[in-house]
Amino acid sequence: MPSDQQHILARAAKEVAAGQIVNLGIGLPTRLFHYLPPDMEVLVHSENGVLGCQPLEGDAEPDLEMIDSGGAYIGTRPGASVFDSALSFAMIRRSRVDVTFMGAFEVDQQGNLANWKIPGKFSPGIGGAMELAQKVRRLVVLCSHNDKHGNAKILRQCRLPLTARHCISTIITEKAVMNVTEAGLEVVDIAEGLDVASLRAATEAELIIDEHRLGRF
Amino acid sequence: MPSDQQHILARAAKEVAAGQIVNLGIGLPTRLFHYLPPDMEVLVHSENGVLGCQPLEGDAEPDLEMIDSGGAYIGTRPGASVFDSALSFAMIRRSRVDVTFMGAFEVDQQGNLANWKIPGKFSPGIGGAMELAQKVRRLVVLCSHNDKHGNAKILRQCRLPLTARHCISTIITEKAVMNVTEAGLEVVDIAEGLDVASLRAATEAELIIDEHRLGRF
Amino acid sequence: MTRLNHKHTTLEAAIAAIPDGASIMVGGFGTPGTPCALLDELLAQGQKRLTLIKNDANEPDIGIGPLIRAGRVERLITSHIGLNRVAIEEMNQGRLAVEIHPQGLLAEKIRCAGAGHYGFLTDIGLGTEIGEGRREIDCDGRTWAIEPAIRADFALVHADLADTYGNLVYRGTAINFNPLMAMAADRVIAQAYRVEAPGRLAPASIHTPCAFVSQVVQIAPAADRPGDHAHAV
Amino acid sequence: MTRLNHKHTTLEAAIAAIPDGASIMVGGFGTPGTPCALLDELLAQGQKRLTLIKNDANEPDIGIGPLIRAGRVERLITSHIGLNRVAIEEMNQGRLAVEIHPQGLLAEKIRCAGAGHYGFLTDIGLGTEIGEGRREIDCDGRTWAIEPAIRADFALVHADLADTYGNLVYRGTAINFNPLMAMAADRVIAQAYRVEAPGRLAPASIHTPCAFVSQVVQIAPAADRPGDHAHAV
Repeated sequence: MPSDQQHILARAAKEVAAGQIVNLGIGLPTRLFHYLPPDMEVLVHSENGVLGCQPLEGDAEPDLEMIDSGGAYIGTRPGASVFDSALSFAMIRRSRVDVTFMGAFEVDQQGNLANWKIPGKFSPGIGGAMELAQKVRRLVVLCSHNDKHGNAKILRQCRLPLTARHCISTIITEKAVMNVTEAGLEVVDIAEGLDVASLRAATEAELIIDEHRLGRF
Repeated sequence: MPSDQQHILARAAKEVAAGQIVNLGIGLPTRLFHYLPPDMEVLVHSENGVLGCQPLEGDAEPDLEMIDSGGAYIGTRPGASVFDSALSFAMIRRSRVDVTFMGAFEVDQQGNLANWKIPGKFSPGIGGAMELAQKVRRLVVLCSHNDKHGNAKILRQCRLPLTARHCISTIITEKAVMNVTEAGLEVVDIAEGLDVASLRAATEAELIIDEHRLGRF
Repeated sequence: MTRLNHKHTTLEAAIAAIPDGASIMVGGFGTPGTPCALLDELLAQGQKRLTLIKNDANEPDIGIGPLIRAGRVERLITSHIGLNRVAIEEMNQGRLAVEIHPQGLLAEKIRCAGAGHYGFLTDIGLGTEIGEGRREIDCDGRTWAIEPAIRADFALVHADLADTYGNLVYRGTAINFNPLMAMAADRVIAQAYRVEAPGRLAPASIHTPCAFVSQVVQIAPAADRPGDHAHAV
Repeated sequence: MTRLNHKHTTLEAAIAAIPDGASIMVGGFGTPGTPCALLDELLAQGQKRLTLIKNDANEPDIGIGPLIRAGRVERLITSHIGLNRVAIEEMNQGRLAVEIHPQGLLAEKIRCAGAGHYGFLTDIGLGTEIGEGRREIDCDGRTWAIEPAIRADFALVHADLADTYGNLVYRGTAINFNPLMAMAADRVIAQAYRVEAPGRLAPASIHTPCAFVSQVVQIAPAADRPGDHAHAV
C-alpha cells in the first residue's frame, strides 16, 4: 500500500471511539479496520446485512455466504448480527451508524460529496452510498488530495453529480485533515513537512487556517 | 354450545380445503378448528404473529408466550412459523390467506360487513378485522340469522359503520348459506325443516332462491 | 454516540430517563411481549401525562392497565381495547383520549418510522368511517390514503434474551410489535430474562440488532411461568 | 388457492412456469443469496425479453451475468452493476436498459410491494440528480418524494433450508434481498440446499413463512463450498 494511503488510514483511525458503530466504504476505507486497536470494542456495519463483521484471519477457511458489501469474505466478532437489506438500511436511515468512512471523486467546502458517477465515463450505480452519506451521524471522507493528473479534488463547488448535499463532517487526505464548519473548510491538521502555501496551492476550496492551532500528522 | 352454533360450524368446515391457509376470527370462528378433520393439512393463521397454530391439547402445560389473537394459549403444528406484526399483516394485505371466518353484527346483500362498532354502545377498536376483510381471498361470515331481539342481521344495506365494503363471499347462519354474487344474495343451502317463506320473513335482504337447486344442511 | 458497553443497567435507572409528557411505545399483544417489569417501574416512579402507543390496553391489572387506572395516560394510540373495561370507561368518560387504527396499519405506521420514512400510501380503509379524515392522493389512476409514520420518544420492549450490547431475541408470539417499536423510538429500553455477554447469541438468531437499543435490564423470570425457559443458542 | 403439499418440485418444472417478457426479482448481494441453480435453468430454457430486479448484476459468468450476456434481459432495475463489465458494456451500447435506485430505496420499494402498499414517502435523494423525476408532495411543512413500490411476476430466491410447505431459512449475508422479494412477487420460486418435511424447521427460525412461497426446489450443495453446511434446528 502506498505510504500516502497508510498515512491517511493511520490518521483516520483516530476518528473512531470505543463503543461505536462504524461503516467502512468500499476500497481504502475497508482497510481502516487494520488500523484500529485489536481490542477496541467497535462493531463494523456492512450494508449488505451484517453488524460486527471483521476481516478473515490469514488462513481461515471462508464461509462463502459471509461477505461484506465490497465482496470480501468476512468473519464476525462477539455481538454481531446478520439481517436483511431492509433492516440494514433502516439502521442507516435512522442514523444508528455513528461514523462512515467513504472515498470521493470530489468534495467541496459546503460539505457536498460526489463519489458515484462521472458522466460519460463511469456510472455503475450508486449502491448504498446515498443513504449512508445523507443519514450517518458523521461522514469522514478519505481520499487523495488531488487526482492522478494533479487536479484539485477539494473544490469550492462540486461539478460531478452529488451523492448527497451537506453531508461531510471531516475530510482526510495525505496533505490535510479538514472539518466542514458553518464558516467553511477548516484545516485541523496538516501533513508533516508540508507548508500552508503548498496546501493552498493544491486546493481549490477556500481553507480556513489558524496556524497557531494547526496540528501535524 | 347451542345447537345452532354447532350447525353453523359443521357447515362452515366444508368451506375449508386441504392445503389452505385459514384465519379464524375471535369467538365462534375460533371453534371451527374442532370441526376440521384432524389429519387435514391446513395452517391456521393468527394475526398476532403465527401461522400453523392449533388449540392446546387438554392437559398440555401452556407456554405463556404462545397465544392466538383471541388470547387463548396455543400450540403449533408441523410447518408452523412465528413472526412480527408487520410481517403478519403483509401476509394478509398480500392476500396470502385463503379464507377467513368472522362474526358480524350486520351484513348486506352487497357483501358489506359491519362487525366492529355500535355507535354509543360498543367501540373497543377494530383490531385486525379491517385488513383481513378487505384483503382475504374469501371471507366467510358466521353469525346468527337474527339478533337476540329477532331483528334481521342480513340487510339490504348495513346501517352500522362498515368494517369493509364488498368483502364477503359467503354467509353461514343457522338458517341458510348465502353466496354474495353480482346479482345479489343467492341462497345455496337452507336449514333442514325450514321453508323458504320463513327464511324470507327472517331476512331483510332480497334473497335469490332457486328451489330446484337448493341444498339442505 | 453509541456506547456499546454502557447499556446494561437497572430497572430504576432505565425508567428514570423518562420525563412527564413522554410518548412511549409499548410492545405486546395481550400479555405476551408486554414489558411488565418496565411498566411496573414506570407506575412506581410516577411519570404522568404520557402518550402510549400499544396494540391493545392489556387488562385492567396487567401491563399498561394500572397506568391507565392511575390516570397517568393522557392519550392512547391503539387498535383494540376490548379486554380492558377500565380503559373503555376512562375513554367514555373523556379522561383518556383513544386513537384507533386498524392493527396492521398501526404496525406499518410504526415500522415506517423505524425505516426512516415520512409515511406510506395505502388502500386499506378507503370508503369506511375509520378511514375518514386521512389525506388522499391519486397515483396511477387510483386513490390512496397517506398514512404518516408514528414515532415515539421511548420504546419499552420485552425480549427473551439479550446481550450487554443490546442485541435482542424474542420468543413465540411475544415478538409482535416489539422489533418494530425498537426501530421507531428515539430511545429503546429492553427488559429480558437473561442478559448475556456479547458473543453468546448466534448472529442469525438476533431479531433486533444492538444498534437500535439504548438500555437493557435483566428481569427475573416469573416463577409461575412455565413458558419462561430461555432458548440459548 | 394455496396447496401446501404441492410445492416441492423440480428445477425444470419450476422455471418452465416463467413466460417470455416476465418481470423477475432475483435475490442476492454479490454471489451470496443469488439463486444460481434457478438462473442457470432459466438460461437453459431460453425465456427472453425479461425484466430483472436485482441489487447488482453479479459478475459476467455468475448468476444473472450469463442471461445479460446472452441478450435475454431487456431491462435491469438495480442499485449497482460495477462488478459486471459485460452489463456496463450492454448498457453503454443501449442494448440493456438499466434503472438505478439507491440500494436502501430499492430494498424498501420491494418491501413496500411485499407489504401491500402503493408506495412510501422519503427524503432520501432530494436535491440530487438520482432523486430527480420523482413526484414530490408537501406534508407537515416539508417536501417528500413518492417512491412507488416495485412488484414482479416472479421472484427467484436462494435459501439454505426449506420444508415442503415452502418455509424458508436463509443463512449469513445470503439473506439480503431474498425475504423482501419473497413477499413482493406474485409467484415465488425458492432453491434450497435441503428441503425437509414440515416440522423439521423450528417455527422461530423461519425467515419467510410458507404463505409467500409457491415452489421449492432442492439443489445440490456445490462441493467446493466450505460454507455450505446447512444448520438444522
